[in-house]
Order: sequence, then C-alpha cells, then structure tokens
Amino acid sequence: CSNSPVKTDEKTERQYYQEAREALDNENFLVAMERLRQLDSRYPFGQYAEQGQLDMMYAHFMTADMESVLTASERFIRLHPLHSQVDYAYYLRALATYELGFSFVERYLSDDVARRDPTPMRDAFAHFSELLIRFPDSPYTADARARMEFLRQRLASYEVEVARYYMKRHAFIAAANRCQDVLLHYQNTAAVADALAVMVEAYDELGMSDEKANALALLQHNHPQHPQLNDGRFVSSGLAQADRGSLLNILSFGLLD
Amino acid sequence: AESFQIEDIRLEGLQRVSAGTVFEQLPINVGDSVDEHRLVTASKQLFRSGLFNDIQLLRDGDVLIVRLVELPTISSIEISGNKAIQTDMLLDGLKQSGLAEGLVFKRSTLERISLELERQYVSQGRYDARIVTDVEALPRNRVGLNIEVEEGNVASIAHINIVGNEVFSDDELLKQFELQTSNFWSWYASDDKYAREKLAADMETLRSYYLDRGYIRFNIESTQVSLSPNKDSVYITLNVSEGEKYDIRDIRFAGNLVVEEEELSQLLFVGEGDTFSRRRVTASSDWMSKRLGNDGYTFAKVDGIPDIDDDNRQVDLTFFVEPGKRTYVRRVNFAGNESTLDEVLRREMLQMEGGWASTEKIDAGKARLDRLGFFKTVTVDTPTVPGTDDMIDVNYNVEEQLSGSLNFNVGYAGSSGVILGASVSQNNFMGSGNRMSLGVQKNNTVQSYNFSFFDPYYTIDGVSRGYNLFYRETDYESLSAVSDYQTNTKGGNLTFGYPISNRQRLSFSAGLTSTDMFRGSTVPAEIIEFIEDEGDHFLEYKLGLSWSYNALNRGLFPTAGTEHKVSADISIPGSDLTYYKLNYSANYYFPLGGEWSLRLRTELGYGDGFGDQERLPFFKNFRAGGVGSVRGYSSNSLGPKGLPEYNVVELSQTDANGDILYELDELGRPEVDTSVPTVVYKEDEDGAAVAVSNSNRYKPVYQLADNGSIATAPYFVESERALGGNINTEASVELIFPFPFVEDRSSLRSVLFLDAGNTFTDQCYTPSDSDVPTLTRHPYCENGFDINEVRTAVGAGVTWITAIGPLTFTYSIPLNDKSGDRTEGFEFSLGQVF
Amino acid sequence: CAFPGVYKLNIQQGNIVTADMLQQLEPGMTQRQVVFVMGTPVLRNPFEQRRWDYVYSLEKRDEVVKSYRISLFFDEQGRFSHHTGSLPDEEFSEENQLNTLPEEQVSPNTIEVAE
Amino acid sequence: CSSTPEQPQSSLSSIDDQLDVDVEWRLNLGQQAGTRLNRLRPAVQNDTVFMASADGRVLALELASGAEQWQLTLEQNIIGGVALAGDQLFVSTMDGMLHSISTAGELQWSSALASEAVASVASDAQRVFVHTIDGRLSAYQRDNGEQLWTYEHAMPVLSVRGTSSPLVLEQLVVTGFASGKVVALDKRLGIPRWDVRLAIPDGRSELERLVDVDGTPVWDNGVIYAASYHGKVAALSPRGEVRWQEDGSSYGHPVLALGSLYLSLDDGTLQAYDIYNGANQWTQTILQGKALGQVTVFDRYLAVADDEGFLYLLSLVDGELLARERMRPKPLHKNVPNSPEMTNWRGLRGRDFGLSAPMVATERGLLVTSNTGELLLLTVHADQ
Amino acid sequence: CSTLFGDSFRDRSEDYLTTEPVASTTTPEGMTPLVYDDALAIPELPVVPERPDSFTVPRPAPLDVDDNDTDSASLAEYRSEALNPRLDQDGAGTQILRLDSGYAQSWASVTEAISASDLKLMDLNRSTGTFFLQITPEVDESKQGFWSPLFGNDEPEAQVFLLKMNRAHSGVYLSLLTDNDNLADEALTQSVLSEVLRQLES
Repeated sequence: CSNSPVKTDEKTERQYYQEAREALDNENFLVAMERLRQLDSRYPFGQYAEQGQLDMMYAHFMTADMESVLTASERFIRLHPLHSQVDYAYYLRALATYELGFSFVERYLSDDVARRDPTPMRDAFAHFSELLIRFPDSPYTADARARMEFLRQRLASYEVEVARYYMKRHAFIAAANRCQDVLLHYQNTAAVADALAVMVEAYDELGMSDEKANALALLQHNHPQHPQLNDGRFVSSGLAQADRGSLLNILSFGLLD
Repeated sequence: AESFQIEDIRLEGLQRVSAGTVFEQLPINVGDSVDEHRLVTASKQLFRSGLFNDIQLLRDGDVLIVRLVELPTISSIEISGNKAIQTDMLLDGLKQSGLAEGLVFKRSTLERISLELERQYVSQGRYDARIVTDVEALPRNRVGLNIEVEEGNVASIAHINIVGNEVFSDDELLKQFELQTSNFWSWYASDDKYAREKLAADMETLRSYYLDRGYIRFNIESTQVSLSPNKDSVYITLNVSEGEKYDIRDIRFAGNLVVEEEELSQLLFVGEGDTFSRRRVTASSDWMSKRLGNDGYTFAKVDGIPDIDDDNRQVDLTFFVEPGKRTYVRRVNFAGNESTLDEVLRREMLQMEGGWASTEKIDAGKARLDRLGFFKTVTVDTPTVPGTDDMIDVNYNVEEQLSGSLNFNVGYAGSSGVILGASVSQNNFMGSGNRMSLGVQKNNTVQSYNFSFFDPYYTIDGVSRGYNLFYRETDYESLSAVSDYQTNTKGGNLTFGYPISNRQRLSFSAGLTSTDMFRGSTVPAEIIEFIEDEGDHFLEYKLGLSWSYNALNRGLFPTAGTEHKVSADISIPGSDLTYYKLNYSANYYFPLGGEWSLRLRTELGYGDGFGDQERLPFFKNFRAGGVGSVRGYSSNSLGPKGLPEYNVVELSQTDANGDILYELDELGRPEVDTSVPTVVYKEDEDGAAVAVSNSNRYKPVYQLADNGSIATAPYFVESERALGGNINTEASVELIFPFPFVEDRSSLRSVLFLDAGNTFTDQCYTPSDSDVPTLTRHPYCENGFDINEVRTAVGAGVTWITAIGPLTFTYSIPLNDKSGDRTEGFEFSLGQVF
Repeated sequence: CAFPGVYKLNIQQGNIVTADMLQQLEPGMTQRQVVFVMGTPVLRNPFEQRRWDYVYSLEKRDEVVKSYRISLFFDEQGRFSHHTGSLPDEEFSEENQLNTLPEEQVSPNTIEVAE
Repeated sequence: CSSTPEQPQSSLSSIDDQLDVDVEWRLNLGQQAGTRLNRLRPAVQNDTVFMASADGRVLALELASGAEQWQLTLEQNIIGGVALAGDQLFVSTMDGMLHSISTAGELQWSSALASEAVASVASDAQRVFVHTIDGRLSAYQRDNGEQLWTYEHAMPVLSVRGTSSPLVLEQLVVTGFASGKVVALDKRLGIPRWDVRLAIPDGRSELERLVDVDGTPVWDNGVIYAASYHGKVAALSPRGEVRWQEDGSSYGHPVLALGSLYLSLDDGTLQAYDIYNGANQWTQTILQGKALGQVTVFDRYLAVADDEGFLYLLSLVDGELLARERMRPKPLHKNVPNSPEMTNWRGLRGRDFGLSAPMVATERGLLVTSNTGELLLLTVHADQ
Repeated sequence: CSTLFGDSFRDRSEDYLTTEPVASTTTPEGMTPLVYDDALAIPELPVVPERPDSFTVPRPAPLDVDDNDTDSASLAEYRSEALNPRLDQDGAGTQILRLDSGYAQSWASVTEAISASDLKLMDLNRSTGTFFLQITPEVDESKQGFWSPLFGNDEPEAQVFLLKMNRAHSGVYLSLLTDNDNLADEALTQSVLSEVLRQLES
C-alpha cells in the first residue's frame, strides 16, 4: 500500500514562521504568502498558525487584494475572538472596506463630493466604530477615528448632492427634507453650510418665508464667507432654473425662446 | 509482587498532550511505594482519559518511566469521487456534526463520517450512494482520512399515476407537472429526478388546474411516494376527488373602494355566469390593487372571497377592497452603482421623494433603469419606514454591466509602415451616463480620427444633445489595387432629441460632410457615369429627423416588448448632391416562458435623388448582408451589381439546347486545335457573352456577323462589391434560448435565427451604346422588388459581453444563395450586438 | 414650430388633504390621532416642534397648477388646538400621470382559460 | 495499511449444476414489466393458468402446453393480480378499479378503489379484501363488488414499492403495513383486533426509517409467520402473541417446508429458521450482493430469482446451491400493439431482464414471469 | 475640463488626513435652539487620540515565543509556577477566567479542576485549547409558566459548550463558547467559570 512520501526536510512550525517573516520584512509579499500557506496547511493549529493568519492579512493588503483581506480578517475574528491581536483584524477589515468604497473614478477623477453608491462608506464607518467600541485602547484608533470623520463628511456631501438634483427637478420638499436631515443628523461636516443654502432656496420656492428666514439666519451666523453670501445678501444658485431651456431655445443656441 | 518507592516519574512520547495533564490523571506520586497491581490500575485510569492509544510503565532503578502513544488527530480529510455535491459542501456538513481537521481520531469517528455523508446524498434523492473511508497514518501521530464516494444515481421517477380523475385524463394533467417519468429530454431537463419540493409544487399546479376550471371542491385525498428495493426508481401516486364544476352566480364589491366601482369592474376577468376560475379571480384582485396603487394606496389589498352554494353548484363572489392608508415616499435610495453617478439613476425616476407612492411609477423606474443597458440586474423593494404606517422608502439595487468596448493595435506592415490604431467606446463614460467614442488610426496611407459624444440628459427632462466629428484621409495613389471606388470624408453633425411621451422620442440632426471620391481601376459603368456627371468632390448639408418608440423590457438583451424607429435623412438644396433616405426598423419580443423568447425584426429603407439628382447617389445606396443584416452572406455583398467592365470576346455557335457546336474531323470526333483558348463563349438572351470551359481545346464553330467577320459580344468581369440599391428590405425571426451548461447567463445571449432580405433598385442604369454595343438591358440589375431575389439563411449565434466589447459568433447556412453570391459560414464580429 | 412639446414629468410633492379629513379634526386630539386622520406630514420642519405643515404642490410642464398649505397647531401638552389654511375649491382629482396601464404587464385578454 | 472491504466475491461460476432446468413452454405477454416493477403473478386452478399482462389483457392458458383458452382485454394497464377464488378471478388496474372476471372469461363487475392496488387481493366465501397503497384495507361483496368496510392505517412519508396481500383466516384478515406493523382485523366488521410491530423506524433520514412489511403473512397450523424490511421475522399466535422473533430484514415473506422457515434477506443472504423457536438452521451467503426476489418452495428445492434474470435452486436441507439458470428472454420483434413503453430490447436497461415477480409452484412445473413480459413453465430433474 | 481630471490628479482616499474638522452649527440668539441627533455618531474614547498626519499600513506585532514544551518533562520541575486564578473581563466586557501560569501548567490544572468539579468533560483537545463540556442549563424559575409544573414540559436536554483556553501576553484566559463559536450567555459563563475557579483554589 502507498503511504504518503515523507518530505525529507520536514521543517518545524517555528522555521516556517521565521522564513515567512523574513520575506515580509524585505517586502517580498508573494513568497511570504506562499510560506504562510504552507505553515497553515502543515501546522493548522497553535500560536504560529494564528500569527501567520495575521501576517497573511497584511500581505493581502499590501498586494491590494481587498476581498481576501475581508475574508481573512472575518475568519480570524470568528475563530479567535479573544486573541491578543484581534483588534488588528478588526482594523484591517475596516480599512479594506474603506478602500473598496472608492471606485477608480471616484478616487482619482471626481471632486470632493461623493456621487456614487454610499453603502461601502456606511459599512466602513460601522466597522471602524466596532473597533473603537471593542478596543478603545488599541493603537489603531487614532487613524480609524480620523477616517470616520472623513466618511461622515463624504456621506453628508452625498445627501446635499441629491438635494441639488431635486432642486433642479423642482421637487422642493424632497430637497428641503434631505438638507434638514444633514443639518440635524450630520453636524460637524462642511456639507451643513451648502445644506442651509439649499434650504433657503427650497423654502423660498415653497413659499415658507419664516423657515427661509431661519435657514438664512443660520447660514449668515455660522458661515458668513459662504459663496452664496456676498456681504450678507443671499445669491440664488440658479439651480431651479438650470437645465431648463425649451427645445427651440436650445436649437437656436439660446437666441429664440 | 514486590514494590518500590518512586523517586521520580518521567514521561516519554508526549507530543501534544502536556505533562501536567498526565501527572494529574496518574493516581500515583513521587514518594509512593507501588507494586505491580497498583501500576496496572494507574495505567488503566490514565487510559480512561481518552487521550492515549497505548500506555507502557517501565522501571529504571527507582524512577518510573511512563511511555505513551497519543491518540492521533485528524490532519486532513480528502474526498474523491464526488461530482453532484462539491467537496467543501460535504466538509461543511461534516463540520456541523463535529467532524473536522484537528479532532482526535477515534474508531467511532469513521462510522459517524460515512453516516453523515450518506445523509447528505439521501437529501438529494441519491438513495443508493455508498461511502468508503480509509485511514492513512501520517508522521507525528496524525492521520489522513481518504473518503471515496460512489454517488450512485439520483432515483429517477418510473411512474406517476393519478387515481380518481375522470374529467381530465392522466396525460393532460401530467403535462402540467414539472416532475416527469424518464423521457428523451431527461438528460437536459433532469425532470425525472424526484425532489420533495418539486412534488409539492406539482400538487399545487394540479390543484390550480382544477380550481381554474370551476372544480372548487377539488381535493387531493392522499399521495404515496415509494422506492424500488434497489433504490433507483421512485413511484408516485396521487389519489384525488374531483367534485363538480361550479359557475359564478353574482359578483359584489365591499369595503372602501376609493375609486368608482364602475372603474374597478372594468378590471374584472370574471363575469356572472362564467365558470369559476381561481386564476381569473386572483388576476382581477391583483389588477384592482395595482390600480389603487397607482393612486397612492401602495398597501391596498383586494381579496376575491367565494361563497359556495353546493346544492346548485354555484359561487357568489365578493371582492373585499381594503385601500390601506395613502402612502408617501420618504427616500429613494440606490445601491450597487459603484461607478455610475447617482444622478444618472435618479433622473430616470418618475417617482419623486416627498410625493405619494405610485406602484406604477416605481415599477416604471425599474423598467427605465433596465432600459439604460448599463445594469445586469435591477431590483426594487419598498420597505415601510419604521415608526410610520404610511411612509415607505424605495430602494433600487443594481448590478453594473460592462457597457462599451476598448481596443488598441500597434504594428508595422511593409506597405503602410508603422500602424497605430486605438478605439474606445463607452456607453456610460466614467459613469456619467454619456456615450463617448474615440477612434484613431494612423499609418503612412491612412489617417482617420472620429470622435462622438452623446449626452442623453442635456436638460433635466431628457432633451439629449450629441455631436460627432470624423476625418478620414487615405492616400489612394500609393495603394496598388483599389476595388470599385473609395472615398475620403471629413465633417461632423449635431443631434438633438427629446421625449414626447414616456416611451416615444423625437430627434433632429444637422450636419456637414465633404467627400472626395477615387475611382478604382476596374469600375462599373454606373460609377464612371456618376463621376463624369457629378465630379469627384461633394459637399453636403444634411438634415435628419427620427421618431422612436421603445417599450422593451430591458436595454441589454431584451426579452419582451416592442421598439419602432422611423428616420429620414435629407441632403438639402445647396448641397452638391440632393437626395433623401427613409428608414423604418422594428423589433417585437414575445416571452415564451422560462428564459425562452421569440424576436421578430424588420428593416425597410427607400432613397431617391431630387432636384438635379434623378437617382440616389450610388455611394449612398443601401447594402445588405453580414451580421446585423442578412447573416450567412458576406457583409455588403447582396443587392444589385454595377454594370461591370467587359472585354469583347468572339462568339461560337450553339445547338438547339445551348451547347457549343465544335468542328468535327472525318470520324465525327471534335477536332482538337492547340491554339484554341480553354474558354469559349456563347451569347445569352441579353446579348452578353457567357463563358463555357473548353479544357481539351476543341475547335468551336464561330458565329459569323453579317459582315462576314466573327461575331463579338461583351463578356463582363464580375465586380467585387455589390453596388446596392435604393430599396432595402430585411426581416429575421430569432428564437432566444438559455445557453445550456452555463450558470451565469446574464452576459450571454444565444439565438437560433432565420434571416431574409436584400436590397433592390427601381433606378437601374440603362447602358448607353457607348458603353456596350450590343447590350439591350443591364444584365445584373432588374428594376423593382423581386421576391425570389430575397436571400434567406438560418443559423445560430452567441453574443458574449466582455470588457473589450460584445463578441458575436454566428454560424449560418444560406438557404437560397445563387451563383455569384459570396456566403459566410462562420462569422465573428466585435462590437456588434445583433 | 409644429413639433409636439417636450414631454415633461408632473412633479407632485407633499400630502393630499381632503375636506372630510379636516372635518374629523377636533381640538384635544393626541398627535397619534391626528396622524391617523391626516397621515404623516411629509415635509419635516427642523425649526418648529409644535406646528405641522401639510404642504401640497403639483407642477405640470414647469408650472405649479395646484398647491395649498394646511398648518396644524399643538399646545404645550402636544394636544391639537386648531389649523389654518384652506383647500382649493374643486374636488381633488389627482389624475394619473400615465393614464394608461403599462402595456407590458399581462393585459386581461391574454389570460386564456382552457374550456 | 488498510484495504477497502471488497464485495464478497461469490464463487458462483465454479459450481457445477447438479440439476437440469428445462423450459416446457414460454409465452410472451407482450408488455415489458421491467420499469413498472409489476408483480403480476399467475393463478392456477386444476389444469388452467390464469395470467394478466401489464398492458391490460387477462388470459386463460392450458397449464400443460400453454395453449390459450380465452382472452379478455380491459382498457387500462393491470397492476395487481391475478387472484383466484372459486370461479372468480380478480385483477386491479392503474385507474384504481377492481375487476371480477369469471373463470370462463366474462367480466362480472368492476368497482372503484380508493387508490392503486399493487398486491393481489384475497377473499373468502362472501368477501374480497383489497390492500391499496394508501394504507387502506377494504372489503367488498364478492358477488357485486359493493364496498362493505374500510380500515385506514397511517402511512410513513416514504415506503418501499409493493404492498402485502391480506391473509384471510376464519374470523381475521391479517396484513402487513408500511409502518412495520402486522395488523389483524375482524373480517366482518373491519375493526382491528391486535397488531404487532416487527420493526422500529430509527435514523434521521426517510431512507433510514423504511420499515415496510410487504410480504404476505403465511399461515401454518395455527401460527402466522411474517417478516419486515429493516426488522424481524416472527411467528405470531392467532391472538397476536409473539412466539419467537429473530433478525431477518426482507422485502418478501417467509415460506414453509420440511418444518423450517425460509427467507431471502435484503442483502442477498438466504436463511432457514426452525419454525418452533426460530433457531438458525442454515445461512447461505453465496448470493450476497444479488437483488433477490421472493423465495418459493418448488418440488424438493428452494427457488429464488434475481434482477439480472438468474434462477437459483437450492437444497432445502442445507442451502447448498444446486443450479443456476439464466432465463434468456426470447427476442421480441420491435413494437407490440397498444403498449406505450418502448419494447425493443436494446432500449431496456440491464435490470429489465430480471425476474422480480413472485413464482408459482404447480405439479407440472414452476411458473415464472420475467420482467420482459414472458410467462415460462419450468421443470427440473436431476442431472443424469 | 474639470469632470475629466478633477482639480488635481490625486488619491482622494488619502484626503482624510487633511480635512479640517468643522464646528457645530450654533443658533443666533432669539431663535429656538435646534435638537441634533447624530446619524453617524463616533464612539467616545477615554482619551481622544490626536489626528495622525500620515499613514503607513501597520504590521501585526511579532509573536513572543513562550517556553517550548519539549517531548518529556519531569514532575519535579513542573510543580513550580503559581496559578493566581481570578475572574476578569476582556476588552468587550465578556466574562473570562485569567491565570498567570504558562500554557502547560494552566492546561494541566484546569483539566484537573474540571474533572474534580461536577461539570461533565466530554472531550478535550490541548492543541486547540478546548474542553468540550456537556451542561444541562437548569430551567430558571421565573420563566416557568403556571401550567408547566402540571404538564411538565420535557426537561431541557443537555447542550455541548466549549471552554476555550487562549494565550494572553502573560499567562492565559478561559472563555465559554457555544458549539458554533459564539459566546455563551452571561449567567451560564459566570456559573461555569466560578465553579472552575473554586476547584482551582481548593
């Protein structure tokens, strides 16, 4: 009967782990990942295997394979919920989700407003906050917290972007509702100022003068240098009239109407 | 037995179990005096810990040595021979019952494993599966388990019998079933494989079949499922009682109708006196609740409740209408649009945030997103906003689809030097919803650039604006052979379009094109005359108008709905050439159930010159053939041919049935003359020469003209390309079917097709004497539409949407191709979706 | 010019309020009872806790053809006290934007019944 | 290292037949029974054999020569029969009808059953008892087919194809059910007198919980013998007390001869028990792995057949395998009238040459029906 | 054109390092103050960490290799380390039992403690640090309905729980999990861990 050929140079757990760390040290990620895989298959249990799994996450992240970072970190959190370094897994999971939130176009080519699917950003925010709740004294909370603030800014800018569309569309209640959500629920974001400006115009279109006055007062009080205020007087953005020309007007390049 | 006092205890052979555990389990300690008997009981207790395979107690002076062999742990589980269930599915099943790598291996483990695996196969109806596991020792006290699976086959259905049915025969009822006895199609549909859920579904179909035909008291008394002893065939018996057929007596409405009763009763599919039908009752209730939904009552519920009078077998129907509260939309959310802008989706919405919710507008939103062609799948759900009972959110979830093509080529060819070519076209450029395409080609003989941009939402209401510019400069002098004619074109146009209803659009275009024409070496007479009359440089000011109606259910790979397009292009007076071209195209898709559907396509065109052009300029002719037109024929090869070059040949005489007459030697055999050419000619009814092969060089009897010399006639050299014509007729029928053996078919479309079509002309060029002396009429061109000139072909085609664009493979068999037609069997094209 | 106008969406915003809804309002009602009668106000107002605005507008071809604003006032205990604003006279008939039912759904006559 | 346990290689080929089996006559009934697994069995009275064909014909043949005396065609496929009582024949058809035919070939009456009746019916002077596959045992008037009473037994979700024919005694009618129980009912009133459980369903999947008693209980001077699948073979008193029970999982029922009880088990083993205390007299494992049908005592031998078309004859005394004969079907021309199934041999699957229907021993020989729809009369004599 | 290349070609996901915080909106006097409730609240930290000005992907801390348990060990040297067992809570507030002794010593003493206690040890696996305990959660009185003593619903059948021993920086800690890897409920963990603790101290 055939028994499996016993490999002559049967390395110990420690040797596999050392070689993997060496490869990681000199940034040789593919070799490191191969060695970590061998460690995991020969010695699937014990402290070396667990440490190997953490290093594997790092290697996946450095080779920009975010999907694998997600699966590896979620598996680690499930198998070793109380491991001394499990906060690293929580942090890397959140980082990978954050990176997935930026498509190529959004990352390099568009301006500072989030204009596409907000779901990955909300997931990243939830993952970061789980890290902060579970491991307040983890070394990664500083970076996590800064990213959370940035995600709030972008999600708030997304809401105002939608409100601007509804202003063009003349759905003024929709625009007003979206903006006052930003005012009440997304405080401390740059988008609040633009939200107030849109509220002023929306309430104006709806003929709700005292709401318009309140919004304008808030804008003047908190953001005097807002582009739509020149020395206190409100300048309409023209959103409600944008994209409206009649066909004839367009055909005649704006001459006839 | 003599005893001794223990000075120390040493353990040997430990690998994973810790010394501490052994010391704790060992009921003896340093300093005890032990004898044989006590040692035996000690090792027995240690054995009970279940950690060790073998324990030996030895003595080295007064030191007790305990030599242990630990129970092995499982280090690997290999499964082979499984096809129906994936290996990791089987491993998960094992894990759930605590059998996984890392576990201590005991005898019972083996038996538990095969039981668990058999159970997984039984759940799939493979009752005769057999599992054989064997254990392989591995170094460092580990074991590897090799599990061999003999899956057997899924019990197939040998017999389905319905007992107690008189009104409908077994065959008629069993036709509706998903489960079938083994039949010819079973290898493809595997419909003869028993599954409990399928039987439950079939019983429901059976019940509906009766209830939809008036048998309201129908009941399935009992069902039996039994298995043959060798466990590979299943026997199903359904015992039913049909009851009587009931008619509807009267129909009433109850509850708060919100809408006029008269309007609701319009949506009834059941009438008083009709036979009761549950499907028609349900359909009526669905339509009524949809009607209420269109007025903002999204949570409306309408139930048709029958009140059965068994004696005279009649049913009174009452439709209870519960409008629920008028519902409003709080937020419209989009997810899955990783690269498409939020506004590109939101501008397709008819349902506004902050307005009352209309089911129809919400569904129309989904249809319009589908129609964009950017998304593989679009789903919508309307959860209620927590804390309210009349507010909903509308969540659209999309899965993006590659919608464009991208290719580069860089090369070097002797004649044209360095070749550089790039073309990129994106229907959803950077997720902006705008269509953009850019094509550049550059080598020593050809430079061509074209750029087009189309913004479907130049205004918020969907007035679209697009422009394209093109420049093509080919240095024809350097080319050796130029067939027929070539053109260099430069120019551009501007188009505007706008919706005139939810599904119809009008669009206008204005453009300027300047064309330079180059004559090829051998060129039909039409071209020669055209260039002589019109010159070879034309400037055209063109206007276009088109109307389109699009009610397809999806932009990409539609399976239902219709689409019509009518367009007219005019080259207005003041241009060098004044002509117009009209075009009508239509598509009908009929869903056939499942993923099958039928498509009818037609394309008709007519063009003509006006002003000082009495015929459509030849290079503006319609041409047919190839993918997107009539498959099976090379592209642009169908339709009338130009009057080709000719050379004058000597004619030979022919006998009554048209064979060549040859000079005969004295023995009556045809005389051989090596100086005679291998091809001789005879005259056809039009006065043109027809070639006849004469390989063994017989000497023909020449035909003499009245002046005594040998008669001559023009013999035409067939031209490469068809000239086309000013009438275009095309039609095709396609059966769309799910591509077999492939799981994710969302980016695949496979069809069987029958194409028919051709181009015709009603402006045949009449050869003048200067062209061809003896010719009375144009040999290759008949005026007007001629049904038996329509070419047909059948075949199959597959389109696969990839990152570099839609790849289309078609294989076609021309049915009635005539001699001289250039046909294609296998065709491949990039960027063309048929 | 003779071409048909650009097809513009009807933009409808806000709550539909009918005369009999207003009749059912009585001072002293709790907020929950008011919501049962009037429905939830669509326009949320960050500045006003004790006034609910039922605003309605319908815009056709870029022009508001119908709008009204009914404001409901509550006292300190959150009980309904009175309302202001009035409905336009003609009975409200919100005709449907797409007056035909979309064809692609199964139309009645396609449901055949095997006799 | 371990070798996987092989199928027990039965050294079948090595035995030399000590008996010769001759075919007296063979008649093709034209309907291939294979996939439908019909267990139509002939009934013999003096010198006539009454047989039914799956495609709906009832025939009377002369036992000695197989010559046809009369033939009656019913419009429906026959799935149960032929039962004989006095001058009445009983068959049941696919549409759930029971038909009574006189031994002279006229149809007397037909009456509707609750469901399919796969097993042949049993009868006494006044009544005929039918066990349908939905777990019901019903009694009908013998002369006009009117229903007298019906007893309903709870059925498991999955059962083995085939039901037990009732055993009729003076006061009781005893039947096995798919629940693993043998139930005795009062013949006149249809109320259960006693029941005995022969097998306990255990295990998680429907398959592991199969416990059918599909064989007809056997009566021999005051004792009832029955066997169940995944359960026991037992001897019961007329009052339902268990005299003895032993392990013996079988799809069929035991047969008695020479003071012993013979049973073919589901794994192909053949076993003989002492009828008084169930002690094991002999066990024959040479046919293990074969799918054996119902054992029959014929002449001085124990006859059993398998689903590959082999007939085996064993010694009743010690179970020695005396003969092994392959029942090669006579090729039939391509298509046979009014039979919906394909009948050319190439299209059939291997198993369809099998002999799954029970065999009937007569003084002139052994009547065997093959899955290919052939009826054969076999005789056996010692090899000179 | 701005849509094509945006104001500058950079990786916007790094912008979080440079975005300034924004103050909350304050209401001018005379206007009723607004009531904010944050949709995306950032959990408070005991000390608010100061914002990083750069980012490099962190690496997991290296493994501190503890003593290597060789094949054979002698009883004498095994006795030495002190256990100091005590109940504690981990970062997420889950109940754990902490021991200061090394893995080998702790594993041995916990095994001994369990076999001395009334907890039923089904199986153990030192390499995964798991004790498989069979515990019958006794029905707590409050949920008992009025009728149940009369009809006596069948007593709750036993379940398998995993007592997991994990390595910590110094020593080990034990936690109680259900059989599919999520934490057992509070009360049950409390009772099991204190039982093991009581045995360890005796």
